[in-house]
Amino acid sequence: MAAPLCLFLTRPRLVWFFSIVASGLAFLISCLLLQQVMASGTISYELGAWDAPWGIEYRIDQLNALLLLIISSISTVVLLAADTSIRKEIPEDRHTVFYILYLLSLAAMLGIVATGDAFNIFVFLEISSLSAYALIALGKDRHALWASFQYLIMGTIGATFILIGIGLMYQMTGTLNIADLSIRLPEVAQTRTVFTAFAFVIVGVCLKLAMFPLHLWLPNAYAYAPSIVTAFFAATATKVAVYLLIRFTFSVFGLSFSFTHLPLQVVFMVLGLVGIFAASTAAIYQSNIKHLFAYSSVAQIGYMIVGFSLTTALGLTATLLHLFNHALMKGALFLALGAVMYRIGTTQLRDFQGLGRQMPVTMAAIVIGGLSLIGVPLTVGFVSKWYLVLAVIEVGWWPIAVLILLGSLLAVVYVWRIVEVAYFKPSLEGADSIKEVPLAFMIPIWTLVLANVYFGIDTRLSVQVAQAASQSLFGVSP
Amino acid sequence: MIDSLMQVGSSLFLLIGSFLLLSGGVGILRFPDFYSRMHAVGVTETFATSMIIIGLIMHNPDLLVDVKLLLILLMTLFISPTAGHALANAAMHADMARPKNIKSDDEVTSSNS
Amino acid sequence: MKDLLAVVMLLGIYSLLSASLFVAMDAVDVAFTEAAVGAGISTLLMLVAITMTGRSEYPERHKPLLALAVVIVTGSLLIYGTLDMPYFGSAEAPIHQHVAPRYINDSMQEIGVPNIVTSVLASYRAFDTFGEVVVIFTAGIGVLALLLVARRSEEDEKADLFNYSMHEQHLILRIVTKMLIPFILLFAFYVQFHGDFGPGGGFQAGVIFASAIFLYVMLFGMTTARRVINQSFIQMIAATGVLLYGSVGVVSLLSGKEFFDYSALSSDPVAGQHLGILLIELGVGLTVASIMIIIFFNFASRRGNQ
Amino acid sequence: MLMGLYNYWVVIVLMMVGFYIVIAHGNLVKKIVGLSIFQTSVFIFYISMAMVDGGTAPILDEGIKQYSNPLPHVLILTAIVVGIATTALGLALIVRIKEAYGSIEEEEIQKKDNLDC
Amino acid sequence: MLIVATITILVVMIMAVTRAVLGPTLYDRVLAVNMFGTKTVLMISLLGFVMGRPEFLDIAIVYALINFISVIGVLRYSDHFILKRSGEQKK
Repeated sequence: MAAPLCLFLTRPRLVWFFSIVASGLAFLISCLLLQQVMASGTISYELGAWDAPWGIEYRIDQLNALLLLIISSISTVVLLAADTSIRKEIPEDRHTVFYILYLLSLAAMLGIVATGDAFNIFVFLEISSLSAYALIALGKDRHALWASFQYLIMGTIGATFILIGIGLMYQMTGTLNIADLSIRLPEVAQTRTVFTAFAFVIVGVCLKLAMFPLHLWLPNAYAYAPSIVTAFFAATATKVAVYLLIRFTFSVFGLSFSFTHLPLQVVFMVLGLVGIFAASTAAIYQSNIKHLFAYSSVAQIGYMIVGFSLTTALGLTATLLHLFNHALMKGALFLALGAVMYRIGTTQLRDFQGLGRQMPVTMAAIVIGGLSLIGVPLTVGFVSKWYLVLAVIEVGWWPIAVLILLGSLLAVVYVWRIVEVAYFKPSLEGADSIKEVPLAFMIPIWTLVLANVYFGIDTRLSVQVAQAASQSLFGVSP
Repeated sequence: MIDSLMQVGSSLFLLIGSFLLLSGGVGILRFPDFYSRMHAVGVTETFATSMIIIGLIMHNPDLLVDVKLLLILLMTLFISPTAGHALANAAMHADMARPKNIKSDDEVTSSNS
Repeated sequence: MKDLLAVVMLLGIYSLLSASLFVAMDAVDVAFTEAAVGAGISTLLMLVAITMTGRSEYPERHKPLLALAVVIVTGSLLIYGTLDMPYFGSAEAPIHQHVAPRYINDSMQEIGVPNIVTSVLASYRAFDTFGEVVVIFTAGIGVLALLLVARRSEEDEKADLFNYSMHEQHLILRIVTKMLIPFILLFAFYVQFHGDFGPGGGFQAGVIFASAIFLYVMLFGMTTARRVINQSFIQMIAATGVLLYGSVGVVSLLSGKEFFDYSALSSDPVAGQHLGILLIELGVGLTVASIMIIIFFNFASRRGNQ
Repeated sequence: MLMGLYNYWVVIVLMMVGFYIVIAHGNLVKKIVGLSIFQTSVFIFYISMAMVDGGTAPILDEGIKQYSNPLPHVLILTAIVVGIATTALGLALIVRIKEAYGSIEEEEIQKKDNLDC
Repeated sequence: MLIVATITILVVMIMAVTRAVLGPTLYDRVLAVNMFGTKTVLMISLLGFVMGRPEFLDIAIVYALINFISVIGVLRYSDHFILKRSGEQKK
């Protein structure tokens, strides 16, 4: 399904149109898939008609379907704005290349999520990272190059770690298929080799995930990439990594192995919390808004990790919800930043002075996105944080619930900084010429913002899917 | 009869080849400067390779394999002298560009930076 | 060692050595690829890159202790992990028991290709290989995105002059190379189509083909090479290769079978497999050769323009 | 036991050498070199898993019973391609970095980077 | 006999690597690498015979080719350094 998408040739303007069609198609397919999976359970599709452990299969359950939906929808919406933004930020002769890379990376992410084969995951992971490096390096100034190089080094180390882990697993079980692995691993679960394999896979995934101590590449990479790329990656790339983390710990290794043999629960909990606080604090001190939101992404990943480390169905539901919601918020925020970039050419905080008056609609979008980050009721951020706190309380860890709320207070601080500058400072001189952004920007931004609000009020769909997914995960590995 | 003769011949060729190789190896390790090292390798390499490959051909009755071995032999005969020539040529030009002897890499890097 | 050029050469030796190791451990196909890629292509690319960046290096290292600690921890974790592994070469290890026997025992009837690596690569795990082609395609496009330069004819002329003087020096080299290149190209085709029976296949053939072109570029200069091979044409070929691979899958999809089910290509399933593998290997070969050429051209012309 | 696992340990030492180069060296080209050593060692690791005593290369022929495992070979073929792709892209980035910063030493670049901000 | 030859080649390879590490000039290294390459070609051919499946000589051919190409590559791109440096000296 994802595969035929990346087949296309070269022609500048047409490519944009084509990309939207391809991405939209993927979106439609994933909607249908989600519906089907919700109705009838796991779908498996064997590529090349070879049975699963011998051939490669696509295996889609509720979790995958949810992720597919997130990725393809965000990508479609972001692409709508791409044409306008790209013309400002990337030289003319690179446009075609940009879209090719974008589509490759989209196809690779869908591939990672859909495939049911451990080695196939590695291959797709590499496609998506390679295109990510190139896309980030397309950014305007020379920082983009350096950021991209750092990402390349970290990313490749991560991928190689995953490769080692997969190799060790294969060594002990003789199979690469995920479903098959989960059946065969418990037999050898006591061996030290499997323990090592687990450690390597987790560390590798966490490098990709930018979990707290390994997050150093992320802020720069996000801050200097072209705005469209940032919007796309912030909303999807880390989500894919979270998916891998969930997939490996729950489906492949099994719950009992992952959490009883190791102090993983505590480790993840502590790292998640420290991540929330450190990154939020760092965000407060940033002068570039892209940096600010990038650090806030690291913090949000911390929330997901906390939910994940609870190892209860409710905790996982909260994580998945946050996954979905965070994709919406960050997509909207970075896209809005892209719009600002389009008009004033920078995202430094001091240049935001008085922008609330010049670009009221865009700034309103940023404010709503920010409120959502904080977790104000009626936005999606509230829903996921609510579930997270519920999950924590269910386990009975009161202090942690308090800490999570404190983390939200930090978010209030950094969002307030933007609001203060944009609305309560006088405009810069010569700022009168700044106008609102074109409609091509407005529509995608507000689609995402409205989605933010909609899913904040009407939580049935997202909660239902997330619950089904987490229950199926716990059902698979009792 | 022929068979055992071939075996003996093959062993002989292999032995000669090995000896030549070894002498070339000692040459590259022990000779004092670049050109004499080059000489040691250049002379022994082509000859030793031919010897060993001829030995292998005699060792093996399969035709396809023999043809491939011959190909390898032919290529070595072409490539080794050419590479050697190119190398010596480049070294000489470098020598002429700088009137002293060829500098060691450490000096090169220090003068470069 | 402070000289990067020496470092790169030693890396070349390292990869030759590891390729010999692969032969010793029976992985002929892998050895083939590693020799062509590790020792050939990547060494060359690094060389070109170094000529652009300078070959000296600062000797200082930062945070060596921290790095050492990380490395030792990782290493000892790995060694700890090996303690429960099956012994080296033991036939009872799980990996030889579960999935692999099917490939070894049945692939002859199911696919009809003696080289098991080829049949696994191109049929059982065709999707992985598709991913591989896409990876290399991505890398090509990425390099294009990073290094694409508009051509300047004046610079080209200067380069021409430079090349001309090079040629005068290297008369013997040029003649031998001219004799070798057709042979290399022929050999690439042999590898391409012999991949079913012996080591080799599309990827290796593509690399060998590309390396013949590299040789030409190095000795006869970019400009001459551009006259023979035009960049947008090569890009078309690269895309065609990927498309060919994909369309094999789509054809089987359209005829009601699963993606990459080659038995759809012919009435006889085994013949279909054969045809499918042939087409796919061709696609791989085309893509790899052209992408390698693209990458190298972009590096080389970037260098010319500096 | 020691004899049964020695090859893995050698490979691990190689891997760690590569890994150390990646982390500890400031020169970007050298980082890429380290990365490629790291990856090549992982390849050796996989291939040594596939080895069977008394087996031969997995190309079917009459009269041969024992083959080594073909699957890791396939995986490593793919991984080699991934490796060269990463190397090529990394080098391209280095070339651009050199043009933009005038240096390929990590510390200098970091210094210039901080100056700009 | 095959084994003896293989072992000899291994010894010579070690010598070549030593030279490549020691240097001291660039050309010594290229020479050592080139020699190492041809020895690898021989070794692969020999190994094929030792293991009893000599059909895999294709690999040896590839090695020979690659070896040649990389030597040319090193020389071609080291020329670049030399020319640049002599140009600087003239200034």
